[in-house]
This record gives sequence, structure tokens and C-alpha cells, in this order.
Amino acid sequence: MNATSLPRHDVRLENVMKQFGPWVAVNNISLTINGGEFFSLLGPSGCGKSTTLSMIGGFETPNSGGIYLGGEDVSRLPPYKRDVNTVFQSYALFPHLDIFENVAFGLRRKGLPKAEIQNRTHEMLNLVDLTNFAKRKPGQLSGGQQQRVALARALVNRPKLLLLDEPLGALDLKLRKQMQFELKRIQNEIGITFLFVTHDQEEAMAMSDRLAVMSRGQIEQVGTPAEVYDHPATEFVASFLGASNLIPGEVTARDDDITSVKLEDGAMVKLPSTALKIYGKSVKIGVRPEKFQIITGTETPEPGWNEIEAISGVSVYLGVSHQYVMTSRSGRQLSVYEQNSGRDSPLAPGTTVRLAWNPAHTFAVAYDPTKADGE
Amino acid sequence: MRRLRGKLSPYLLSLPSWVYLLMFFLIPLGSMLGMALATGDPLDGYTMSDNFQEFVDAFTNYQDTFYRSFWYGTASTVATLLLAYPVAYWIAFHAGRYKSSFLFLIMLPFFVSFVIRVEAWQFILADEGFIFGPLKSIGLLPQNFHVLSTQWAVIGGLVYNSFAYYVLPLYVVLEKIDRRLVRAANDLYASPPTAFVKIVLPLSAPGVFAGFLLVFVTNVGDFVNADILGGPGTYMIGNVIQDAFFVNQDYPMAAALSSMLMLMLMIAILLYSKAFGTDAIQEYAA
Amino acid sequence: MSEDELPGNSSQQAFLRGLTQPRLTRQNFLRGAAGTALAALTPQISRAATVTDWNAWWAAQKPSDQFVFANWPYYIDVQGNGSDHPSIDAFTKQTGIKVKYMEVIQNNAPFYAQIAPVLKSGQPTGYDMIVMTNHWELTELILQKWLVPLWKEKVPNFAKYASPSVVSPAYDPGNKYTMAWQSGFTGIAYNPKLTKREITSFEDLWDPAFAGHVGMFNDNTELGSAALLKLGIDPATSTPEDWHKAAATLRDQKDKGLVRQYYDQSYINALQNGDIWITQAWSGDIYQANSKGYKDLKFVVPKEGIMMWHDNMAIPVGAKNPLSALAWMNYYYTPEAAGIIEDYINYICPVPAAKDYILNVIKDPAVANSPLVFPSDTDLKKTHDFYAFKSYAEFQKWNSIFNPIIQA
Amino acid sequence: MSSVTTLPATKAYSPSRVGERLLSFFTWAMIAYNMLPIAVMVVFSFNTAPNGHVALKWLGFTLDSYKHAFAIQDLTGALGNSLEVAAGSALISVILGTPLALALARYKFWGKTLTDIVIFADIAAPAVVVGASLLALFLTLNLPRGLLTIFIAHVAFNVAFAVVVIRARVSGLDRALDRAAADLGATPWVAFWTVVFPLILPGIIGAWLLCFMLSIDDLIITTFVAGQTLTFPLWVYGATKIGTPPQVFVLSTFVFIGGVLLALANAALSRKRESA
Repeated sequence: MNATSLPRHDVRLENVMKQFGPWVAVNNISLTINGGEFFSLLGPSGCGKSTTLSMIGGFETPNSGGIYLGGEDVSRLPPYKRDVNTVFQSYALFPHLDIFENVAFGLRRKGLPKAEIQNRTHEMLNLVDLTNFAKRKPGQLSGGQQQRVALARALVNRPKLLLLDEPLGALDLKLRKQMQFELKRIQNEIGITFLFVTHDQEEAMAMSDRLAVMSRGQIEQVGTPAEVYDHPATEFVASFLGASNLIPGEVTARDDDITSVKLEDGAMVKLPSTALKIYGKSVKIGVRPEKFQIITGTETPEPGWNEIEAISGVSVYLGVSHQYVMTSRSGRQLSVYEQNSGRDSPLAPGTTVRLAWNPAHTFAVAYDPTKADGE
Repeated sequence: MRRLRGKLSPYLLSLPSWVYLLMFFLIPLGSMLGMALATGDPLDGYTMSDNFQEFVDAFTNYQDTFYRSFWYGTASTVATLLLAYPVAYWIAFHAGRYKSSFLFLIMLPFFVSFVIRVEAWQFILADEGFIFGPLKSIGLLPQNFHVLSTQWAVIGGLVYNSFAYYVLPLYVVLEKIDRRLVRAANDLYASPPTAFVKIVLPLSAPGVFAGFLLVFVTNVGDFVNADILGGPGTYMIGNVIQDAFFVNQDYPMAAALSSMLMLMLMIAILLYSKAFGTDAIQEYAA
Repeated sequence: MSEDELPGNSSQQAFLRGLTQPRLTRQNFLRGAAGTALAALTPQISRAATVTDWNAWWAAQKPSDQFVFANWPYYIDVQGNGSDHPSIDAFTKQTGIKVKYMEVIQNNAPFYAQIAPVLKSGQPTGYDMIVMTNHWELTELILQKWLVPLWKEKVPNFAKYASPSVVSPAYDPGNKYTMAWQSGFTGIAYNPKLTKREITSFEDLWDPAFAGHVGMFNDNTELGSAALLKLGIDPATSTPEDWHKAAATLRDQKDKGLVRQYYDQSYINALQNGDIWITQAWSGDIYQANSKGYKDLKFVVPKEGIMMWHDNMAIPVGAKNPLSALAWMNYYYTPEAAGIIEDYINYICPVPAAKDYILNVIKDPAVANSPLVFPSDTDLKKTHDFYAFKSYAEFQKWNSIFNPIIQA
Repeated sequence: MSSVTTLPATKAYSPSRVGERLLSFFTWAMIAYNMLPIAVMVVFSFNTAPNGHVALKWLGFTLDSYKHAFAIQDLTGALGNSLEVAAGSALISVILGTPLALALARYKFWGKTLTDIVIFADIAAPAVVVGASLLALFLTLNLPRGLLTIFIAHVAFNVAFAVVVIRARVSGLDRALDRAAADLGATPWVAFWTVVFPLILPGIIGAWLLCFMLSIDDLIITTFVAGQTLTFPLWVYGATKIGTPPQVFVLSTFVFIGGVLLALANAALSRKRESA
């Protein structure tokens, strides 16, 4: 298949809203996915990501707002009139049809000439490496093979957009990793826009060019995996993408470069002003567990690094690292990862240490101290 | 437009059956009730009146027959349950890959007409038939002994005819029970009988009740078993209704009796659907 | 034959009929839908018996080459293993008329109940000839004007061959509507091997030694009449008081567990199988059973007397082939046809001359000389007639006394 | 993993082994009991019947009744009527029932509970009541009783069974399959015929078979609405009164064998379909 020749289409959602009775599933979201992009919608179950996907696929109609595919408004087109294809979570392979017929299903609906159906189907089976399975029924295939059939069945139609609804959820860990690369490879090869829905943050980060984190029917943040991970815009994003330590504090000084924050236990920390997009006085500053450096005894941190005091608790050995649960002076539990490169034996519980980190690795999210602390 | 069609589709899909059931099930039942309120005789015709007396008469005249029908219905259903449960249990839990073969064996009698099956029992149980005849001639049974024409023959016939109808719903529920639950119970110190009583039996309750209802309702309204296998004093309400229609032409009485029977059974059905929901009952009815 | 003649030609009649006969109107339908199924059962629906000039009606009938004959099972000669009836074949050969012979009548009341609503709604029953016993149902058919008055000029053989016992009977004076098919006795049959003694009286049906093996009829006319005879009462002249007495003795019989079952024709099966030892019985059935291998079975004329009944051919209104039906009646009233049939069914033949035919042509002296098939005058003196109901109320009275015995 | 723990466990309980034996014996005994009347029917169809009725006593083996299997025209005709009504009413029931089964299995709609109750009432209503009320209706409509009314009545009680059986099959169907079909360009109509229908077809066939069997077996309801038309059960019921001709047993044996073969063929076919 001459994949690179396929045109790339962007997808635009404008103020899309979907309600089921009183329940607002998708609340007024707007989003642009660039043509040829591998884009992920990430969020916990019930956040509205599947509903969003359903609306783009045409299985649900938005109550308001518009969905544009390559500039064309498709929001009210039924699924069978949209150039969008889906890889379903359960694959939804037709159990009564063999693999060839499953893949050829969409082409037959378009009424293409027989020869072309033959060619394109075989080409696609070849791409997903299932040529020898053409005459089998879906029930006779393994999970990974079924997944590839589902992919082939969708891609063979050369859609403007491919929707993937948690397609790897049913696979075991090893196969999942393998399929992540496989998907990435195919997407690179054919260049179609992929919209991938998942609740697995690692998967989303590993595969996406950009991703959107959703919560309660709204988009919390859109960006590249690194942007979203390193500088989460909200407390929700911070905690949903990996572990993070969030400590409340108050901004004491702020200039163009550096902002100073006084933490709840009295420690003063600095962070780049660019990391602080909020202008309230109360903030929570965040540090990822792997950014901490553990300093014991008389060691000194790198100059200019932030530093707080903590008491080490239980630790877990993970091969590449040790994970500690530590307690700050104000009694807050902190998660700390240390590479297993220096220390011979883990810190004994009860050891008083200092945790230091580079101010550039600090982020901050809004904090309303009048509300109960969520942590 | 599409959304409208989406909303309408369940109604469009139900419409044909609904129209049919309305015309040939619900309306006739309604007319039945109407007819029960009529007065008159076959020579001069009937007129509508609000004659509830017919219901009173139906009950007072045929009180015993009602009781008897319900007694036969209950006895035969309980007996069928006791016979069908172990069989369904064994097939579901021990028949392994021959499950469907056993179910097929259970279903086999359905391939022979109901009347012929009942008639075959008349053959089997005949006083001088191939079972009792020899027993009598060697003196094991008194000359006078007979099973036919007694209530036991009628109940026995009902049990025979409902056996397969009861095995199937029981099998459906039992088959669904996760065998690991029994293992878990055994693991938690339940002996096999205890595990059965505490785990299997409660989980199979919906099938027990659904089957009970279906078999009970069918048996209470039957008249063929009583007619072919019964004797004097085994008249069931079905026989009386049939007579009222075909012998005495007392249409209002026939209608009143039918309405009362339907009413009593509907109460039982509604109680059931309140307790277990209507979905479940259809599932086991299949 | 005609009663109230309508003036004018037949098209005018049709017009008048159109005015008086209801069609299925929307209103009618809605009334049905609204909750009453009575439309067909109410007098507003006028009957098919709107024919008033039967002479004209008969004159308008065209000959046909078939007719539908509804009869009781095993009530005609049979050859071979199935549905071969030599008498019918001979009739078809003679007249070119095919007979659709249907054994659909198990008992008078159910059959009447089957056809009555049809007749009431003015539709044809589908039968051109039916056979009914001289019970209430036949009386009702006549009262309802649901039988076609016979055109007797077409049945000359009746006058020529009919036995006096079936000419102008009380239930149909002048044979206006009916001609007898067979007559018969209702007496007692028993299996001497099982009763182990001879039976002579209706009292024997109440013998506790036979508990659980006594058969009685579920036809309440037959049932009640047997009890009346047992009490020494002539059914034909009995009173409601007598009926109550009869019912009491029947109830006693049932409560003591004597009765095995109240049978329709199935009693013969039960008797042959040994389920019942002694039973009310129809003479011809026992004759047939004897000739088919159940030689032990015996029929007795009890000392109290015996019931005699008549099964009658009649043409229901709406019949499509009445002329063919008449042709059959005429054919039946010949010594040959009656003889062939009689030799097989062995009830009481309405054609005495058939005796010679059976004796000389068929050469079956057992039947020809049987006093039950061709009874002597002395035998006929022992017979009783059923009580003839004068109204529906009277019939209901009888029902209300005897039905509870069967049903409860 | 689980086999390691369970294998010794099952062997350890010897009482349950005894119980299992007893149960298995009981099951076989019940199957024998279940089959007894059929065995009687088949055996006695070979009994000599000198007077045209099946005799209680064994009078000797004969094939006569098989040679004259179709000698009783009324009986053969009645069997023909029965087959006709059963096949036709089952077909109509399935055609009416399939859409309703789809609606009940796939939609929530106003009146669904009521529909459920009506369907169940139709299954559970005593046959005498259904028969009697239909007779009353036909009388009201001046509809002559015959094949047509038998047909109408049989559809009336079969529809509910068709709905229940097909519905079970539809419920087991993954809704994502519909979505997938639509996603791949199939209109709802095409999606139904290419995906849903082939997948619920076994259910539809099963429903048809059930309806066919219920119909061919029905006596009680048919008694009321048959008029002068005879079906096989009606004829047989009439014949029980005066003795059953051996042909009844012979034809029933044919029907039995035919039914069993049909069911086996269906089972084999669906097994093949599922495994292929």
C-alpha cells in the first residue's frame, strides 16, 4: 500500500456537549487534532472520553456543538456515512464471517469491484501479517491476532480518521507492549490520523504525539506527553499521570524569572515563574518522586536546589529503584524514588533526611485552602 | 429524522406482535369477561347485564372442582419438581460434554403427540394391562386393584407431561452456577450437602419458581389427563369449562369459570413478576 | 311444507333477506371488541332459517354429485383395514354421487354445541346430513328451525320399507324432519369372566362387589333413565320428583366408589380392556365386540326393562347438497343397502325387509335371526322411551339434577 | 493452576461419589420413565390388530399396520392439516416475534414491562381459557371455524414462545457488532441482514422448531376453534373413545422418527456452523 499518499485530515471539536438525561457526559469541549497526528484521549472511566469517541464515530449525536472532519461538519452524519473507522474495545469481529470477509466487509458496503476488494483485503492482511489466516473464523484466533484483524478491518477502508477504543485493554502485558509498537509503526507507515482512547497513562504517553486528559466531561489539559507530565496544569492531571507529591503553600514573592513559595511546613522553595501559570496566592507545588535527591548526614545538595526535611518510612525494592514513603515535617506523606546506583542498603525507617530537587523540576497547580484537602 | 426513527423503532418493531396479541389474545380475554356477565339461554339468546351472580354461582357450584384443580396442580408440580431437580442437577453438574445429548433424551417425548402419550399411559396402567395384568394373575395384587380412574392416575399423568418442562428451566439456572462457588464453599468447611443447601439451592431458586409457575398454571387448566386417565370425582375445572361450552352450552358459566381461573392464575403470575421480575421468567420459560 | 310464504320472486326474497340479515358491520365488530362476544349469540342476528317457503327452496336446489355425511364412529359398514365402505361405494356407483363420510359425532351434546353457534350465526355447518339421537338436542334443532323439512316425494322407499317403530315417532310426528338411521337398546353389558356371575338387573350396577369397575354413561339422559328404570319408574312419564330420587341413587352409587367412570362411547374400549366389568351399554356395540374377538362380553335386557332410542338422519339448514342427501336416504331405505350396513353395525334395523337380504344374500343368520337386530313384538313391549322435554327450562331442570353427579 | 488444588479434593469425598452414582442411576431411571409411553407406542404399532383397534394383549408381530399406514383417509388428512398448520403458524409466529424480540432485547421503551407481562401471560394462560376466549371471538366475528381459525389460534399462543426464544439469542449478541457494521458503512437495514440476522438465525430456527412442536401437539386450544376440521391430535383424541386404530401409532412413529432426525440434523448443522 502506498500509505504515504493518503491525505491527512484534521479533526475539530467545537463546544461539543452531550447529555444523557440529567447526566452531562461531555461538557462543552473544544479540541483540534492535527492531520496525521497520533492523538490520545486519556482519563479515568466515566470521564467522557468514550462518549467523545462515540460522537466522532457517529454512534451518538451531540446535543450541541459541531464535529468537523477535514473541515466538513459531520456531527449529524450516521456512522455508515462517515469516513471514520473504529477499532472496538472488544474488537467486535463478526463471528459468522471468516477473517477475509471481516476485513472486506467495509469494502463490500462501498460496492467496490471484486478485484479491488480482493487486492486491498489481501494487502491489508499482509500488512498485519495475517495472510495465512484469511479463511479462519474469529473464534479460532488469539487475542492479539483478533486485534490485528480489527485494525485491518478498519484501515482497509482508508478512513480519514481511525478511532481506537482501548484496543489493547484485553491483551496481556507483553502483547500489549508489542502491539503498542506495532500500532505506532503502522501509523507511521500510512500516516492516517489516529485518535486513541485509553485510561492507561503509560500507554498514552508511550504512543501519542499529543494527548488530552479528560475528567468529568471536560478537558483538563492538552499537550505533548512531556509537557503534560512535567507541567501538569491541574492537580487532577498531576495525580492521574504518574505519582506526584503535592504540597500546599503560599506565594511570597514573584518576579519574571523566579517565584518563591513558602510551604506549609515553613520551608521556602523557588521555582521558575514560567511554571506558575496561576496568579492566586495559594498554590500547591508539585515534585515527581524521581526528581528528589535524598541527602543524608552532612552531604549538601547542588547549589540553588530546593530542599525540605523528611523522615524515611517503609521502602519497597523494585529492582531499578527503591521507593520510599517519607513523612514531611508537617506530617505529609511523600513518595520518593531513588535509583539503585549509590546506596548499598536502603535507609532504615526513622532516618531523618533532606530531600532536594532542581527548581526547574517544580510545577505548581491552583489550590483553594478553603476546600478540604483532597490528599 | 434519524433520532426520531431511533426513538420510534422499538414501537415499530413491537407493533405487529402487539396488534396480533391484542386482537387474538387480549380482546378475546376481555370479551370472555363480558360474556360472563350476560344472562339468557341458548334458545332465546343472551343479553348483556351486570350479572355478577354468574361468578357467585360459578364459585359456589364448582368450589370443590376449583379446590381439586388446585390440589392436583400443586401436587403434580411439587412431585415434578422433586423428580426433575436431581435430573437437571446431574445433567448440569455431571453430564460433562454429553449435556446436550441428555437434554435431547429428556425432550424426546415432545416428538410424540401429547394425546398419544396420555393414551399410552392408559395402556400401561390398564387394569388388565401388561403391568397390572400379570401381577393380578399371580395374586400379587387384588383383582379389584386399579390405578386408572383415580386421582393418582390424573396426577401421575400431569407429572409425566410436565417433567421435561420442569427439567429445562432448572437446567438453565443450574448450568449457570459457577462450579468454583461450590469449591469455595467446600474450602470454607461446608460438606457437600451443606454446600448444596447453602449455595446451589438458593442460586437455582429463580428456575425453581419459574418452572413451578409454568407447570402449575398448565396443570391446573388441563382437562385431557383427567378425561383419559381419570374417573368420577376427578373432574377438573378445565373439564367443567369444556362441558359448559360443548355439552351444556352455558356460555356465561363457561366464561365466568374461565375468567375466574385466569384471574387466579394472573394473581400468581403478578406476584411472581413482582418478586423476580419479568425478564427472568421469560428467560426460564424459553 | 311452507309456513309463511313471502310474496314475489326469488330476487325480491333475496332483497328482503338482505334487509333482515345482518352483515358484519363496523359497529358490530367494535361491540365485539369492546367486550362482548355475544353478537353471534343474540337474537338480533337472525337465523339462516329465514327460508319460509321450503317448497320453493327445494325447487330451487340443483342436483349435485356429492354430499357431506356426518356420522358417529363405527356406524357404517367397513371393509378392509380402513375407510372402505361398500354401501357408500355402491351408492356412488348407482347415483354418481360421491360421499364425504366423516366420523365426527362422539356424542349428541358436544356435537350439538359445535354446530349450534354456527347455525345461529346463519352459516352453513358444512354438513349435508347429520345423525342425531332422539334426545333434547334433536328437539332443540327442530324447535330452532335448524333442520330442513324433508321433501318426501324424493324418498319413496321410506313409505315402502320403514319399520312401524320409526314411522311418525313422538319426537318428530309425520317424519317431517328426520328418518331413522338405526334404533338401539340401552341395557347392560358385562364380562362374565370378571363379574364371575350372571347379570340380570339394573340393581347389579349397584353391586359393591364390582366397586371401581362399573361403567355408567355420561349422557345424562341415558344416565338418569337407567336410574329411573332401576327404581321401577317409566322415564317417559316420570316427574321431577322421580328425577331427584334417581339422582339420589346415582349419587349413592358414585359415593360408594362403585363407578369407574362416566363414559361416552369410550366405555366399549374400557370394557374390552377389562377396566370395567359391568356397564351401561348399547346393544350394537356389544354385538360388534363379540364378532371382533371379544366373545366373552354379554349384553342383557334387564328385568326392569330397557331403553330404546333412535338415531335419525336429518339435513341441517345451510346444506349445500340437500338433493344428494335425500338420494342417500332413499338409497338407505332399501333392503340391500340397509342389509349391508346392518350386517356390520348390528343395532336395530329400521328396514325389516333387510332381514331376508341378510339371511339369503349375505348369508349371516346370526345377525338376521338376532332378536336384538330384528326384535320381536314382545321384545319391543319391554322397551321404554326417553322423557320428552317440553321446554328448555325442563331440560335445564333435568340437567341441574343429573349434571352434578357427573361433574362434581 | 486450579487443577492442582481440585483434583485431590474431588477424590477425597467418597460420599459424593456414591451420591453421584445414585444421581446418575436416578437420571437414567427418569429417562426410561420418560420414554416408556413412546416405547409402548412403537411396540404396539407392530401388534396384530384384528378388529382395527390396538389391543392391550400382544396378539403377534405384524407389519400390516405399516402396510396400511395411510389407509384411514381422515387420519392422514388430519395429519396433513396438522403439519400444514404447524409449519405455517410457526413461520408467522417467528416473523411476528423476531421484531418484538429485537425491541425487547435492545431498547428500553415505554410499555416494555407491560409487553413483558403480556408475553408471559400468553405463555402462562391456561389453554382452556385461551381456546374458549378465541372461540367466543370467532363467533362474534362470524368467522367460520376451520383451518384458518386453527391457524390464527396457534399463532396467538406461539408468538410469545417465539419472542422468548429469539430474545434470548438477541440478548447474547454484542451490540458492538452493530456498531462495527455501521462503522464499516452498513446502513441499519444492511447491518441487520448481514450481521444481526445471520447471528440470531439459530435462535430463529430454534423458535420455529419449538413453535412447530407446540402447534402440532396442541389439543386443548384446537378443540375449541377447529369447527369441523380435524387435526391429528383431535382425531386421535376422538379415537381414544372407541379404541385406537393401529395407524395412529404408526403415523406417530413416523412423526417421532422424522422429528428426531430433523432435530439431530439441526444440531449437527449448528455444531458444524459454530466450529467451522
